[in-house]
Amino acid sequence: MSEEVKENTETQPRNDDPRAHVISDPPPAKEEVKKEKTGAAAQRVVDPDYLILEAPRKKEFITGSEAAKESVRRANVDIAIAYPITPQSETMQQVGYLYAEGYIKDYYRGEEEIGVMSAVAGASRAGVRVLTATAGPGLMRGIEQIVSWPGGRLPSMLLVMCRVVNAPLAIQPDNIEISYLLNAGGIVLHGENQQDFYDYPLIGFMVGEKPEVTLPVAVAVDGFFVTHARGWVNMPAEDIKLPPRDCYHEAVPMMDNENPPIRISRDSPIQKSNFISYQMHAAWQQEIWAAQERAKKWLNRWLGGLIEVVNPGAKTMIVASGAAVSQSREAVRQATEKGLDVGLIKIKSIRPFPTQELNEALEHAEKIVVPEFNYVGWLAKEVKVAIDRTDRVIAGPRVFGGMTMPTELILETIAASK
Amino acid sequence: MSLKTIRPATGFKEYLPKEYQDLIDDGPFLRQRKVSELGSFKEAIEEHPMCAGCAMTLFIRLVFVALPSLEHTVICGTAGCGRLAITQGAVPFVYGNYGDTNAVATGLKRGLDIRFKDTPKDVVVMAGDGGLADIGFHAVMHSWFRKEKFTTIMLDNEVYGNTGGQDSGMTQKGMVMKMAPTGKKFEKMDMLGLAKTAGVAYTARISTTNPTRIANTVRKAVLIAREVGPTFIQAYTSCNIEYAIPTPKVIDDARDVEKDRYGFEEYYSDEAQTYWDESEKERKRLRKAAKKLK
Amino acid sequence: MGNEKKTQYRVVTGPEGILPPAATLMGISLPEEGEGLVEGEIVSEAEALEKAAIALLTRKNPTLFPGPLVLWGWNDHTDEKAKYFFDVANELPGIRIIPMPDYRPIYPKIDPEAVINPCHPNLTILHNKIEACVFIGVHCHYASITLKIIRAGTNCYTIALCAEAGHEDAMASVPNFDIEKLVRFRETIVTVKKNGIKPLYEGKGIVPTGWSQIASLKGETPVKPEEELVEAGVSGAFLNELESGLDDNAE
Amino acid sequence: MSAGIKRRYSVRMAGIGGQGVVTASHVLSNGVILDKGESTMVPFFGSEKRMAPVESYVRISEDAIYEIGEIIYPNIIVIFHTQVITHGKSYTMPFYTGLKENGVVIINSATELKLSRDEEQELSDMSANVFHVPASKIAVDVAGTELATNMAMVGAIAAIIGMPSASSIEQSIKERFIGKGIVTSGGTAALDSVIERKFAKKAELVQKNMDVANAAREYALERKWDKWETAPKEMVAH
Repeated sequence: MSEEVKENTETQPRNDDPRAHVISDPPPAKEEVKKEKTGAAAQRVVDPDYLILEAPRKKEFITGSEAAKESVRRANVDIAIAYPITPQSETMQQVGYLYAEGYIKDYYRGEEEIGVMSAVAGASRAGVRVLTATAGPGLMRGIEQIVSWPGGRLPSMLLVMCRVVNAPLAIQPDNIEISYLLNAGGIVLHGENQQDFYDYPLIGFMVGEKPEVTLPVAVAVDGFFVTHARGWVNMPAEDIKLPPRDCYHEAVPMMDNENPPIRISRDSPIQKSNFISYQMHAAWQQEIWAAQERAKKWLNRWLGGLIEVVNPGAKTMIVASGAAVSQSREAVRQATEKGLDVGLIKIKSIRPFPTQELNEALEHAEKIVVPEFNYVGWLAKEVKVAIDRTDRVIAGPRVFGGMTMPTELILETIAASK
Repeated sequence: MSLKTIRPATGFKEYLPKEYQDLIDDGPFLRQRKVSELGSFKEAIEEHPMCAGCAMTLFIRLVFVALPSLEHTVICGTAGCGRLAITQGAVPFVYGNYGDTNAVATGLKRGLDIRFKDTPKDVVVMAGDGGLADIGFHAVMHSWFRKEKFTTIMLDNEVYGNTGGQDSGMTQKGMVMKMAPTGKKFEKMDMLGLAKTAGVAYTARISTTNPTRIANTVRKAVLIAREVGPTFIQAYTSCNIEYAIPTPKVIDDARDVEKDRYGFEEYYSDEAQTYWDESEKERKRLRKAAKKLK
Repeated sequence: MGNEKKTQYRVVTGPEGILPPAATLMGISLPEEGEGLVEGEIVSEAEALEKAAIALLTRKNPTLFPGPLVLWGWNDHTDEKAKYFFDVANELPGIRIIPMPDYRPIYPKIDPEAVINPCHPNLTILHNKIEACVFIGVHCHYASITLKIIRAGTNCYTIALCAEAGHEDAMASVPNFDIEKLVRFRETIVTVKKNGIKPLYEGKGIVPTGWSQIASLKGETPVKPEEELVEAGVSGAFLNELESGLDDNAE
Repeated sequence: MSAGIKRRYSVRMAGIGGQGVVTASHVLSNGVILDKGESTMVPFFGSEKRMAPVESYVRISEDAIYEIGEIIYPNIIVIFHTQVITHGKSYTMPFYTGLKENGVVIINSATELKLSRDEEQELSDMSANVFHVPASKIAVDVAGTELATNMAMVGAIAAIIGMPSASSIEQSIKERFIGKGIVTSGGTAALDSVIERKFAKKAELVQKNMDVANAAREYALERKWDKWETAPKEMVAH
């Protein structure tokens, strides 16, 4: 229930327009341009609705890493903390260039992922907008910190470029690591392609920083397929950016000694002292998952729904997320050409999970095929828990360890299930 | 603006419990308190669950007196006894994950510097020997090598007190501890040496014997960290429970240990030395000027 | 789970049991500007304010719980807001004001007449037998936790006047609660009384609570009452003996 | 209660740090085991400092115990120190929270403790049996130290629920202070040494503790407190 605050210029980066939250400015006047501002200084803060939904866009053919860079360029990020790991490294390098160009206020390479994810927690507590990225083993190394972010109510952005995590060590795409994020409590979006890798981080920042949400957001894509391959990405101009983080309108106080209470110890451990403390920890956890539920409203607004449905009403529905969606789109096209009645549901938001949307979209379905790029089939499990008549679910096909998924494999599965 | 966070909004003061009213009227915020004033003003730290006669508690109280600008300080800690007291201090306290203090402090300090360009914000890590020398070691060393501008204070009780008496890297060789059943096999870690190697601007080794010296050292460390670079204080704060030190003898023990192997020792980098000498001169000049005015 | 149809969950006074669900996850959604929440249902702001007013006027030991964001004057806005807060209080006969000055786990035990604390808010509710309360100026995270614990173990009617999006776990809640809404709330209380809701308590305004508050409001310096030792002899002996006992523990 | 049904008791002990609440629960629980009964105990430390609330839980049964964890709904509540009630030095407030119908409250107090009208009412509503045992006084009289209060409480509890036997409690006390070291916290270990130093020999310490436990047992039996489950209330002296 945080209080309304008068604009605190000290907490607003100088070059930001204080009116930004409410309106999207007209293009800069001529004399302004003459000043030859560079980097963030040359950008205007605009309303998120404008930047995400309304601003005119141009198509470019770029890699996923470049798409992420362009997203970050417009995200008004304060600090980015990097640590190399394939296939993520390119992205944080690109973000480093943004820092050099003046789009980000601070940037450094951390010691390793535990240190990086801890520093992200520190920066978020300071009230700034913070970003990092990792992959596979890096995520595993940082996971102790990552699962503590939601409980700390720490808005932040974690980009995840999925790769093999288990021995034998490999760098190939395989999104099993997302299954480790499912129970952390944070928001998890799974992007299909370069376009999603541009859009989702911007949306994620805005959703995670809503007072009733106040949660970290992870945007995952399947490594290499997305990060290193080029695709068409529709983007608005470079000269606009999101409003800065409005840290005094969040669910918890900032650790800046500028907002009350002074005796915050906001993160003080719930000590084993009595039931009531247990009750507090229990209520604390409930609140995290409740906050996730509240995020749906905003995800619907900016993500255009937690799911996308192709061929609604088809008897056979494919349910997929990430790169498996692209393969499934092709499968649907070929199936339709063959006169088969096949549809597709793309799950954009894994946390919060679109339970209701899925049930409505699958009401009519007789068969539900869930293709995945991992061995354990975490998405199939999620789907089975979410819907009824689970005998309709065919939990596959699956590839893993870096294999790609031939469209034929999906078509065969559909055929075999007849 | 900060002081406003300890000023009740109009009309609310009377409704606050006495300890908060005292903090407002007679707390450590309005001016720098001296150790000699202890007992004559409301300390930042409230009643806490530390054991009676705990040297660490005394040290922590002195840190709260010493901090040069309480209203602009944030403290980072980790698991261990110390946080039981620090949690009750009237300063924002970040209780992170195990041994993450110096990485969290890095992000926190950099974040605060972005938001508060004209107001220096002091970040102080205060954690135990286990938290800093063992599980948090990598983060500590890297924050030093990166020259992060905050102070690290090690509450060195040479044992994992909160978990019931296991040996840490800072435990002396040969000590029989809960996880060194036949005695600890290696020497106490030389964190001060490592700090110098890593380029820490100011380091000090100190025992809990001389309150004024403790306060001065802490103040110096925080001020140097603000202007020059990382600073480190390694303080002997015995655990009278796990080392079975009689409560009235805790300070005697601190003195013995000080004589024996924990003597007061300071080190300045050249840059830190120059900064400190000049700021001392400046303070003297100001004091003189103040006298003249009177 | 699944698409099993849930019967509409209602957020009503407890005790609901050890661990009530988060209202949000039972399908309760937040009100928009101009709306309010009453027992989990979206209603007009006016109706929410009226229900809140009636609860505060007619239930036992009504109490206002100002949180850190309103009771510390950290910006001019809070000073301004304070006045309107007390205007509301003065319209509520027999109202108490018990602050939530911070969120730390207070050691060794809170004084339930002096403060409320999110680690165990039910102690304050139970000790003072509070059956209607208002939370205002508490950070949303701590407010939600507090509201759940109170619904779990007490029969208190909780009202969350939230400067942000509102609270599903309160029996009554209004979002974006700024000064204008404080004024409207006061007006609502006055109207409700005019329209014949008879206040449970007589007189006007605030009843001091707790030794510190009572003294302070009289303009005296609060002095903590000596904790008289029950069965002085024995208990006294116990304490002393234990202290001296432990003090020579290594000998 | 019919012979067919096995007896099961859930005991919640509340006291303040340093009183030996946890030690008492060890002795009681272990005594039941020695009696060939079933028992489990859960120590529950409050904040680390002395004089802070401490709770400990003991399950006692004539057959297998499946439940684990803290006891939220006890049928026996033991108050080691009146401050638990009078100064709210308790994590479960009011102190009888969760007490089952026709349960027992044992309070360490030489005189009948004055409870608030509400407390009286709620206790009688749940037809609770409230017994006041002067445990600290017995400890001082018999052992010369109030640190044996916990043993007096053990004696009283055992008398009231009819188990464990006096001899098993004596054996249990032996094991606690001499044989089979039970893992204790640093603070408890320190306390032990204080207690030990109060007596010439450990044997003496053990004997005194036994005497205290037995004295309290007698005190309870004299007043027919062991009949609380069967006899009409008026027959059981409170």
